[in-house]
This record gives sequence, structure tokens and C-alpha cells, in this order.
Amino acid sequence: MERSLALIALFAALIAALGLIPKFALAFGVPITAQSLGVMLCGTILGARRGALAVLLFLLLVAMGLPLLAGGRGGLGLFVSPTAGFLIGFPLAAFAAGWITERWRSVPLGIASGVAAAVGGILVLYAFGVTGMAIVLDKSWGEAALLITAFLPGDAIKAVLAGLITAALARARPRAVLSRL
Amino acid sequence: MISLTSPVETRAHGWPAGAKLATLCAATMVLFAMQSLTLHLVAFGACLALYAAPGWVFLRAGLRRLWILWPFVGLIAVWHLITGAPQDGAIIALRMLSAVGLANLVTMTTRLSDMIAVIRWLATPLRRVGLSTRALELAIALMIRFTPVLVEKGTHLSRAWRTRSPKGVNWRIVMPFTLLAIDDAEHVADALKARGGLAPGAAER
Amino acid sequence: MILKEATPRMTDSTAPALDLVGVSLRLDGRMVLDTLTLRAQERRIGIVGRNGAGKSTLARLIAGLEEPQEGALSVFGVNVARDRAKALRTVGILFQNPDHQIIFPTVDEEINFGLRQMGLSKDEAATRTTAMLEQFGKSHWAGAPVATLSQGQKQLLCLMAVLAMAPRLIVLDEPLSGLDIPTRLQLTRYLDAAPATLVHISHDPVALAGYERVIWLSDGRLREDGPATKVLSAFTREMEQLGGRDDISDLAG
Amino acid sequence: MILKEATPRMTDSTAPALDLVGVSLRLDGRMVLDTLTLRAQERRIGIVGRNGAGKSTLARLIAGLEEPQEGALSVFGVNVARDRAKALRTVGILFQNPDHQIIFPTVDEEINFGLRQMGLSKDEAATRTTAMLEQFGKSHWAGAPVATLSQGQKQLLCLMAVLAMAPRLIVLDEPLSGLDIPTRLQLTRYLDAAPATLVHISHDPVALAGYERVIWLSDGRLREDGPATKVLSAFTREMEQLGGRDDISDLAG
Ligand SMILES: Nc1ncnc2c1ncn2[C@@H]1O[C@H](COP(=O)(O)OP(=O)(O)OP(=O)(O)O)[C@@H](O)[C@H]1O
Ligand SMILES: Nc1ncnc2c1ncn2[C@@H]1O[C@H](COP(=O)(O)OP(=O)(O)OP(=O)(O)O)[C@@H](O)[C@H]1O
Ligand SMILES: O=C(O)CCCC[C@@H]1SC[C@@H]2NC(=O)N[C@@H]21
Ligand SMILES: [Mg+2]
Ligand SMILES: [Mg+2]
Repeated sequence: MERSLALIALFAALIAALGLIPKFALAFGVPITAQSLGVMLCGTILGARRGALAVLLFLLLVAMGLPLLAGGRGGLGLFVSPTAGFLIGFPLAAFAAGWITERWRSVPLGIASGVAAAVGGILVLYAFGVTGMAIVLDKSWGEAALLITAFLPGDAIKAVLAGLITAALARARPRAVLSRL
Repeated sequence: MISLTSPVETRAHGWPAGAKLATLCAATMVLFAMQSLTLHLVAFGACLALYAAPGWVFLRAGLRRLWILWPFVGLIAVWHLITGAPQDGAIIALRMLSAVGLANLVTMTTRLSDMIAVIRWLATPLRRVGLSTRALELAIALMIRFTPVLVEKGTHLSRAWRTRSPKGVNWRIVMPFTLLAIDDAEHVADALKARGGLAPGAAER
Repeated sequence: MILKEATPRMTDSTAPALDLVGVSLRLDGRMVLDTLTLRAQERRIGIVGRNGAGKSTLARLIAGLEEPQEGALSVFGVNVARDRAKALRTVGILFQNPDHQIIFPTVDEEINFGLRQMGLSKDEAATRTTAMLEQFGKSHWAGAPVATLSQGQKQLLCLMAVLAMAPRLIVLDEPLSGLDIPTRLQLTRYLDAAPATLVHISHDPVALAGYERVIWLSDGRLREDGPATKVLSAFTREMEQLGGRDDISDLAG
Repeated sequence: MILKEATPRMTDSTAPALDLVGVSLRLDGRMVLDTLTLRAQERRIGIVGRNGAGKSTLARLIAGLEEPQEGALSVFGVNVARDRAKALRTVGILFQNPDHQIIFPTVDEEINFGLRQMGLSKDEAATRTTAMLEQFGKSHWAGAPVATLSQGQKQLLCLMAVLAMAPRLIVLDEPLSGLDIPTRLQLTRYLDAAPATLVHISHDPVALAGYERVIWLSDGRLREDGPATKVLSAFTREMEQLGGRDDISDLAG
């Protein structure tokens, strides 16, 4: 119980720490950021439920006004900005990544978690992100989807990294990879 | 970014945390609504004055924490100079500096326990319907704790590296740092458990 | 059933301070503690043994942070690993490494936390924190960031945090190792006078000199167990003999 | 110019082991080391002082991990804070807390790292790592995960990693505090015989008994400086007198 709690808090802090890596602002208001790597890792390492909880914890503090999003942003205002869809999608992305990592055990962990990170952090997350952008920027779903291709190369790299890190951690500290306990 | 401790005890440490947070919330909303460069200059000046009020040591600590924003300010400046809208750029940069500056001010002058008391108060409806909010309160406390502690541990790690290497840290530090973070979480879990942790009965008040 | 006998449901005032029956613990496939059986009523219990003998692991078991894979363990009749709420008032632990113990960023929050966990109100906890700091002449530490304390200062802070909670039994894992001489002397007197039962782990036989009972662990097993005078003299003799060998390679572990 | 004199560009075989001229260090606005001036040629230098006196901070300065805000510091003529490549062969440090020193997850990686950084080839480094482990009778530790070592075992590992690099001067921050008696005795003999210059920080005057020079720090200032016999007896007398007071609140810091 205490272990789960500490690890959830740690991963929420990890997302915040990744926010220190400078984001790259794009004209339509959704930045390229390293923080979605943190979201993927929450899922692949902590598993579906705890991973989603870690992301929710992070979002709660962002909503409280702590400047934890890349570039030192925070506050309730973000949840009505172009980036809102992504923020809402974050916990579900972690959940999806965790769900797949937990269940897909027939391939090596590195591959399973890499694919899981891609499904959660790209497929699921983009679905929410595009919807959010379409609403806030008053664009059609197709137009918004087109804008979002700018994220693909970066997010593919993040998914690979998530797979590598998860596998390395499983070797060094198997007990910490809650998604596979 | 959230480092909770201030080098000196200020008068603001005694103010109620809820009021400080509410004011911060309101101030941030105003900042985002304001579109005038003059007003933003005034707001930023006021923010600096708040930092200066408790004295030189506090001001220096506060400015050091704001300094990490310079890449963003630089990026915004370059971008808006290229696009030919320097005034917009100045507004965005100032708004960011003021907003982060104020948020840091609140965190620097508010004890973690006071911050959590606010969350606890906000979560009152959950307890009314019989849910325990203890885990939530602890999770927030721990998350806020991890950020500065990880920075500190990272400092120790890069120091250890420098004692044995003429060059600075490289990518090989990633895994050691990850393990260090995980181990720290394990130690926190133990330390927490040793003092009652989430046990029912512990800390129900 | 043995288990039931060793771990009655209620805190029992007649139950022995420590009661271990055939306790074993394996970590990552390594037998770290091997069928320990021991029952102690004494108020001052010392634990000695070489590096890697299993002392800190035993400390964790006594504090209820780990559950034995075999056997049963209780402290004043409380099954400390299971009944965590009761364990809080029964046993406290000072970790060997202060960095493993400190959770919060400032000195007063660290002491305060345990008190709040015990159910004290905000005001009561604050009062007791202040009193504790004052008693140790450290009032000026109150809001100080823990990160700026020296190693010995951190150790003292950890000790204050444990003592403030006033549990019936305190496990001290090398409490004096990083402290300066005056602090060590004064703290020894303070601990000697403390009402709690102490389980004190140390590499320094002198620190355990007046103890009623000393347990010598060796490779996870009970090597000797008895009054301080007897066990410590046998221990010291063997350690010095081992240390006298000129072969650096005969180090523990 | 004083600075130039105190820190000549080349490693100078006649330069004193330690050369501090008016060294001050302020951390977060607090004066932690206050205009220290000291020049030492001795091969065995001890440092004593109360908790929070600034011993570990001085150790970091000597190891070149921190730069003095005022004054100049050199080790065997090397400006250790600036000239990191040379510093590596000149000075090594054993941190007070092994957790602050260990970087890598396995024992052999940890020892190997420093050797590789010194420019040894892969094979040479591996050979020296194996030899070091063997010399201390710890060959079986080679691939072991550091996380499973006990505190004392970690301390020993840190020491092996420093010794393997064979720097001219080694700063030891309480190297013996967590070690068992035999290890302590054997290591003391081993260190006594080591060719390196030692700067040994300790709370235990006995550990510094035979030293040629002992420095007593107090509140970041040089309190006394001279041969071990003289400084240690004054130090011990004052410490025991302080410790004899019945007032627990007279603790350091
Ligand atoms: N997770 C683990 N996996 C395998 N072995 C472990 C693990 N944790 C501890 N050990 C081993 O158990 C033994 C006992 O460790 P412990 O920390 O209890 O020793 P100790 O008596 O406290 O030593 P010290 O005097 O150095 O503090 C050690 O040999 C250690 O290597
Ligand atoms: N970052 C910092 N900011 C402010 N004060 C600091 C900082 N780091 C250390 N100090 C203070 O400097 C003093 C010296 O610390 P140092 O760790 O050098 O002591 P020490 O002599 O090694 O003590 P010990 O015997 O307990 O290890 C302490 O009082 C400590 O509180
Ligand atoms: O900082 C924020 O406002 C949250 C931004 C969310 C950005 C999304 S996450 C998926 C996609 N990949 C990126 O690099 N950025 C977007
Ligand atoms: Mg131990
Ligand atoms: Mg020190």
C-alpha cells in the first residue's frame, strides 16, 4: 500500500521533472513536450490503474495552479485551452499503456511496453487531443488531425524510449515494475 | 520547479494557505485576461517587489528559481522578433514570469502541511460520503517532496561522477538516476510505514 | 497453533518485549535470517555482529516493515507486521542511514508528521514538536531545510522524530555512529533514562556496556545470547582476534 | 598575485599536499567555512570537529567539488576545482554517506568506472577491478547488485573504488564509522601502509592517534592545528567536558 503510494507520487513527480526539458512551442498552442514520455512510463511501469492515478495526481496539482507543465505553466485555465484534450487524455493514455503491458506477456517486455506506450501515448492520446483541438480552435476533426502529425516523429521516439527504460528497470529492480508483478 | 523551502522565515509563512492559493488563482486569471503591456510591466514589478520585501536572501533565492525560465523567455523573444510582434512577445514573457513568480512565491512561503490542509478541506465532500482522503493527502505531500529531493539526489550523483571523471555526466547517468529515484521511493515507503503509513486507525482525526 | 500463541490480538502488558519463534527471512533467494528464536523481557537489549550479519534486517522485522517468511514475531504481544495501527504506538525505528528515514523537506514537518499520524491534533502536534526541539536545544532548526543539515545533524533529527512519538520499544540502528563526542555522551545518558525499551544495534561494544541482554548475530543466525558482560567479552575477543590477522582479505560478507 | 602563487599551473612535486590561503565558503547565505589558511606537507592529516563544524564541506573543497568563494586552494599544486583532469589523479574522496557516492547498480561497474575514466583500457580496468576485489577477499561480490549490500559493505565498496584509482591524496570522511571491528582494524593497518597522503575526518580521536598533523575545525574556523598528540588531547578534553554537562540541550549545531 505505502509502496504503491510512494511510487505513484514518484511518477507524478517524474512527469513534472520532464517538464524541465524545454518544450517546443507550436503555433496552434499545443507544445511538443517530453512530459508525454512520463505519461507513457506511468502506464508501462506502474500498470493501468496506478499509472492512471499517478497522472491524475499530476493533473490535480497542475489544476491547483502549480507551474508543473513544460514551460512553467499551470492553473485551471489550461483545461479550456487548445491543449485541454491532451491533458484529459493523459490518464487514459497511461491506463491503456498499462493495460496492454500487464496483459501482453508473450513477447519480451521491451517490445510489449514499447507497443503499449505507442498505443496509449499516440492512438488513445491523439484521439482526445484532436477532439479537444477541434473544439477549442473551432476546426474540423480532419483539420485538427492534420495539425497533429507534427507530433508523430517525437512520440514514436518516446514510445521506443519507454520500452527500453521499462525493460532495463525490470532487469535492475524487478519489484518496481508493478505492471508485471 | 516546486521547491518548497524558503531560506528565511517570512511574514507570509503565517498567512492562511487557502487564502494564498485563492489569491494566486485569481491573480493568474487576471494575468491571463490582461492584454496591456504597461499593466504587465506593473504586475511584474509588483511581483518583484513582493520578492524583495522579506530581504536580500529571499530575493536571491526567488530569482534563482525564476532564472530557470530564461530559455523560454529567450525562445519567445526570438520567435516574436522574427514574426514581427515584439509587443505580444513581451506580454507573453512577462505574463509567464509573473504567473510562475507568484506561484513560486506561494510555494516558498507555505509549509507542505498547510498546503495539504487546503486539499483536505477541498476534499471534504468526499469524506462526507465516507471515502478516506488520507491517501490523496499523502500522495500530494509526497509528490511535492520528490521534486526537490530528486534534484538533491541528482546533485549528489553528478558530484559522485565528477570525483571520478574529468568530463561531465553523459547518458550513462540515466539508468543510475532512475534506480536512485526508485530506491528513494522504496525508502520513503518504509519510512512512511514505520510511522503508521496508511494504516486504518493511524491519523484518523 | 503456534502462530496464534505468539501473536495474541490485544496488546498484552505481560507479553515479552520481543518474541521471535523460528523466524526466517530470505531476500532474493538469500537466507538473511535463519530460524531465530528469542524471547526478551529486558528493557535494554543490544545487538552486535559483523557487517552483513543481518542486524538491520532484523531491525526491519522488529519494526514490522518486513514479514518473516517462516515463524512468528511479536512485540509486546502485537503482530507488528499485520496490525500496523497498533504497531505505531508499540515500536519505533531509527534507520541506519538518515537519508532513508527523512521524508519531509523541513525539520519541523519531519517531527510533526509522526505525531499527526498518531492522531494528535494540529496544535498538540505543533506544541510537542516545539517542545522536542527545545529539549534538544535545537529550536532554531524548526523551519530549516533538511537538505542543509550535516550528516550528524540529520541523525539527531531522526532520533528526535522517533522519540517524539514515544513508542514502547525503539529499535536504534547505530544511533551514535555519526555523532560527535559530546552529543554521543549526552544522548547516551538521555537514552539510558528513557522509559522505552531499547533495542540498540552497534559495532561499538562500549555503547552496550551496561545492557541487560546482548544478542550476537552471525551470518543471520543467533551466535550468542545473554547478559552484556558475557556476550560482549566473547564477541570483542573474537572480533579482535579476527582483526589481528594480517590478512586484509578476511573481511566480513 | 596570491592566486597565482597558490595555484601554479603544473603538478609540482615540491608543492605541499594541502595549500589553503584564506579560503571561505558560503552556502545559501550561511558562512560554512571562514577564511581558512593552512599548508600541510604531512602524509597523515586528521580533521576533527563537532557535528556541523564544516568537515564534510572542507572535504568537498579539497576534492575540488566546490570552489571557494574567496581565497585559493591547491592540492599538490593542482587547482583541483578547475583542472579536473589533473585533479582525478591527484585527489580521491570517500563520502561520509555511501549512498552519495555509489553510481552504478553492480559492484564491478562501480569500481571499473573510475579506472576507465582515468584512461585505462577496458582490459586493464577489468584486471585492476578484479585484483582490487581479490585483495579485499571480495571476489564473490563482482557482479552483485549494490542494492543488496549492507551499509558497512557499501562503505567498503566505496573505499575499494577510491583506492583502485590510486590518487596521490585521499580524503576519507568517516571511513570507519559503519564498519565492524575486524574490518576496522585491518583497514586501519591497510591505510597506514598506503602510499597515498591521507586526509582523515573522524569523530574518534583514537582513529587519528598516530597522525602527524591534526586540524580541529570549529564553526567553520580553524580552532587548532598541530601534531596529533597536542591537538587531540585538547580536543578530547573539551569534548568530554562538554559531554559531561548534564544539559542535553548543549548539542552541536
Ligand atoms: N534484497 C537483498 N537481496 C539479497 N541479499 C540481501 C538483500 N538485502 C540484504 N541482503 C544481504 O543480507 C545481509 C544482511 O544485511 P543487513 O543490512 O541486515 O546487514 P547488517 O548486519 O545490518 O550489516 P551492517 O553492519 O553493515 O549494517 C547482507 O549480507 C546483505 O548483502
Ligand atoms: N546548502 C547548505 N546551506 C546552508 N547550510 C549548509 C548547507 N550545507 C551545509 N550547511 C551547513 O554547514 C555546516 C557544515 O556542514 P558539514 O556537512 O560540513 O558538517 P560536518 O562537520 O561534516 O558535520 P558532521 O560531523 O555531522 O558530518 C552545517 O551546520 C550545515 O548545516
Ligand atoms: O504542456 C501541455 O500543455 C500538454 C501538452 C500535451 C502535448 C501533446 S502530448 C502528445 C503530443 N506529443 C507532443 O509532443 N505533444 C503533444
Ligand atoms: Mg546494518
Ligand atoms: Mg560530515
